[in-house]
Amino acid sequence: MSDNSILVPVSESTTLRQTVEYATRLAPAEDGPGRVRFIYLHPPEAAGDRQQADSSGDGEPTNGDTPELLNRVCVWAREDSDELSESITIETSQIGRDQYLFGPEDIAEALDAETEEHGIGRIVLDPEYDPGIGVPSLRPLQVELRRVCDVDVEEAPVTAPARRSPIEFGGTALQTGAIFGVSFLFYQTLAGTFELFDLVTGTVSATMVAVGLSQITLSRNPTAGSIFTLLRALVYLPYLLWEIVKTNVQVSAAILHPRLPIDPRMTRITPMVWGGLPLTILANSITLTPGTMTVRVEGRSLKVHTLLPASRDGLFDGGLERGVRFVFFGRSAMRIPSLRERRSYEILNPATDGIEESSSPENRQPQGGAGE
Amino acid sequence: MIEAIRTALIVGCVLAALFFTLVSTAGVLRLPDIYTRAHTASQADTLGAGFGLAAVALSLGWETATVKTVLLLFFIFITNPTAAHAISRAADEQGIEPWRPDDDRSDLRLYRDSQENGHIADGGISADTAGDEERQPPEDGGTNR
Amino acid sequence: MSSADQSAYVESAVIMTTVRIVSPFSLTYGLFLLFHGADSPGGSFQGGAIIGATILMIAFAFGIDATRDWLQNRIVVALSAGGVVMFAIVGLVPLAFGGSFLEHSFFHDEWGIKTKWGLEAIEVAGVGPIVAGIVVGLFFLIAAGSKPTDSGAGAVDDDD
Amino acid sequence: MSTVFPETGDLVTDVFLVGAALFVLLAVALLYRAVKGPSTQDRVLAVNVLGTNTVVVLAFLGVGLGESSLLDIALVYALLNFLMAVAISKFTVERGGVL
Amino acid sequence: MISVVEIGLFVFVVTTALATVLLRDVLAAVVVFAAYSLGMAIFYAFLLAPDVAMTEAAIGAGVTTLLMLLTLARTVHKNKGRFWQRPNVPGLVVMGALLVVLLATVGEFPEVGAASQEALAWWNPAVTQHYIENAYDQTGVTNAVTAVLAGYRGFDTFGEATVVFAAGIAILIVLNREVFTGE
Repeated sequence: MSDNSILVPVSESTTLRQTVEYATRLAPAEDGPGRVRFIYLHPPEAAGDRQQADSSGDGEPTNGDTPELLNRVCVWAREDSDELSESITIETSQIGRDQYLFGPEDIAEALDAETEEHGIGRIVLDPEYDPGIGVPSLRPLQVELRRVCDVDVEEAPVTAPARRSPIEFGGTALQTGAIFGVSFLFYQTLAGTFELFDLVTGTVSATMVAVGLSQITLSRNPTAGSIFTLLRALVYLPYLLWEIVKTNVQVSAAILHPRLPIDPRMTRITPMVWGGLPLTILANSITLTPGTMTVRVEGRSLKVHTLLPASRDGLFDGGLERGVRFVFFGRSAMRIPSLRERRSYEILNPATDGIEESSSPENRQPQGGAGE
Repeated sequence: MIEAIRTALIVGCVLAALFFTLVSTAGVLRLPDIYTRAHTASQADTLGAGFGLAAVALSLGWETATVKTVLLLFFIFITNPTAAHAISRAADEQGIEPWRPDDDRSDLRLYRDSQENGHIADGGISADTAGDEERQPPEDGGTNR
Repeated sequence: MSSADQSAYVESAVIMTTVRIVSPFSLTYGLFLLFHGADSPGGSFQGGAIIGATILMIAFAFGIDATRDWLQNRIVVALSAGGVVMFAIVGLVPLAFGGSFLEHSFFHDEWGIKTKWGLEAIEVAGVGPIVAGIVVGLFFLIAAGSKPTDSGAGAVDDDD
Repeated sequence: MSTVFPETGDLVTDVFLVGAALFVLLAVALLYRAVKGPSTQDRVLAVNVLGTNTVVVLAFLGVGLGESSLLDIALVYALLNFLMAVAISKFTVERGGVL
Repeated sequence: MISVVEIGLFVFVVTTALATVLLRDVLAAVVVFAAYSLGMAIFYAFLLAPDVAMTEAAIGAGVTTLLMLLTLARTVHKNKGRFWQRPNVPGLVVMGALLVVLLATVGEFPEVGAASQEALAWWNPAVTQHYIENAYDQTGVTNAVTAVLAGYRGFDTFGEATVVFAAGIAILIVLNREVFTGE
């Protein structure tokens, strides 16, 4: 553990260049050459194609699989170290190809493993670092890192316009255009008449909304794939509606029954669904379906409260999960076995007489909610 | 004839809306703990609002106001589950234990136990309405089946 | 919840997605009310409040500090102060040309501009921004004081 | 300002008014939970259900009284009703810390 | 039918109001107050005052509860103890007297929607009559409330806007800092 070895997680950001420079300047010390290790995290979406699970990017910056970003960072770092005429070692590595990193906890733990493995003494964070997990994650990540790691964690003091927030005005043309269209349509629907006044004020409002919120509503550019996703969502919607009505009757019967025959359990499922949006859609679908309700999204696993044994069975049979996979990953992804077949579910507070079996190997918390 | 069918449909939808809202009201009043209540609050109620707004849309026919009804429904379908999720998440975060069938405590007892076990952190401004024995409303056991 | 070994708070993805979807609609609706005060119920006050509520909504989902960085205080104060100034200007224009303060019919008599637009101008440029600005400003300011550093509750040092 | 709806017949109007009345009665019943709790979350939940009921009541009254503008008010609630639940979630989770 | 809605709403609003006053737990009172706001919005809508109902909806659903919650986050302490607040007897007496006085005037109101000459004179004094007769022609808007607020009573509204602004700024200054230092 020497202070002159630095770990820098990198991602596409406007302040990356300055962060690299800062880290490179920081690295040289009296007791030997400095060492900077740049680490790239594969976002969960990209980790889907994990056929070639050769995550041994260690020390091979020119490896063909290395992301372009890492190469660029290496070039920058060399430039800087040449300028300083100090000899520092530049290393790169990648994580997240063979594992899914969701949420700041996972990332912090992965980074901690990295520091321990390579004897890193401090971590420098790009103030605009975004590991691509779809939530504003820098602050939580910092807190997590401080909790998990016993090395220094600092934020690079970049002088770029301090845009510490993940929110900003404006977006790409496509984002802005999409929001403009939706907002304008909504406005005209409200107005109901296509008078000049409505058209003009509608345009003004839609422009304001598009400029203000396009970055908030669409975190990434819509692509051609999104259209297919939308089309598949149209197939999924009736299925969801049917599920809602069907289970609603079950739940209603249980509630109106004089003896209130309910059997609520807190469960945890780990669906085979990747990425922020699909997971959110799944969580919302589960909540919309009566009898099951997502209490928490923790990384990739969902804490789901179930009201009736029947709704629990439905959840574990994974119909909704399959539907969401169909929407986002196409027909082929539907063949992945259900939660029940994978046994990646557990009941967090089983009945004391042990009728329900708790089957998951990763029995993390015996009592739901108690340890949070 | 068409008019009659439409009227019948409207009446049916209003009745269905009333039924499902009755279910959700009964659920919110009867069910034993916050998590189970959140189920009915988000779902039976969503369907109740769905049928109710469907009735309104039917009675309006093809009007701009009908589109508003559809929008209302859309927003309710989006926001209601989120509200239920937010509430249950808050309860979970606060450490309120979920009720189990082999548990014969009332929800108040359950809530107070969660507090006493230290799961609800100190300094919280959580609603500590559970302190006063003699002034409890007499219906206290009403939610306990 | 504020002990050191507590997991960092992560904004709920579910809530955030909902806010992502709802916020453009509610902002559009607020602007709609602002513009349609003259011929439908509601108007600038309600519109301004809904616009303010939209900002509050975003602040709850994305974190208050992030929102404050996004919507700088300068904008908020400029909104409310600008609203008063715009209101005064609309009132003063007739005065400058020989009418009296806030005499909307003056526009019509002198330049043939409908009286309605005078009212609209007050609604859209005056009252609405004031309300929205004050709502958001109050929210930010009250929220600012409740950082852990102020209440002495937190070991979560620089989380917002 | 207020457009009167197309004629739907007295029966339909009555149905909606009766429906609104029953919804209001259900809302009164829900107050028990809103007042008693026990936890804040229970109260918020009850108020959330009340908010959904309000949307329906407003829509019903809109048809029953022939006042389309009531739908606009319902729209405000549909858009903003979940705010309090989200706020309470943040509020209890961080106890005013992160809020 | 209408009377059922009215009675239900009345019970609803009075219950929530009483609960808001009497609940010991401030957080609970804030939440119940949100329910009160819902009831009032329906009431206004039912009495065909959509503008007021809209205000109640926008402010009640969106703003007041959140601001009160935030204020609580700054101030409230742990609140052990009773469920109900003990009512303040002198306050109760004063309120009861006020209630009696107010209720005494209710009997003098004409019927809702009454069109008799007397009733019209009662709630349409000359000024109101003038607004009702001339607002649409003179201002060209179709929402008379807006015509009155922004047109006939422009001075008042300007004053109100300035007061809201001044009050807001004053609170910002009292609560101090950040906003003006541009932090």
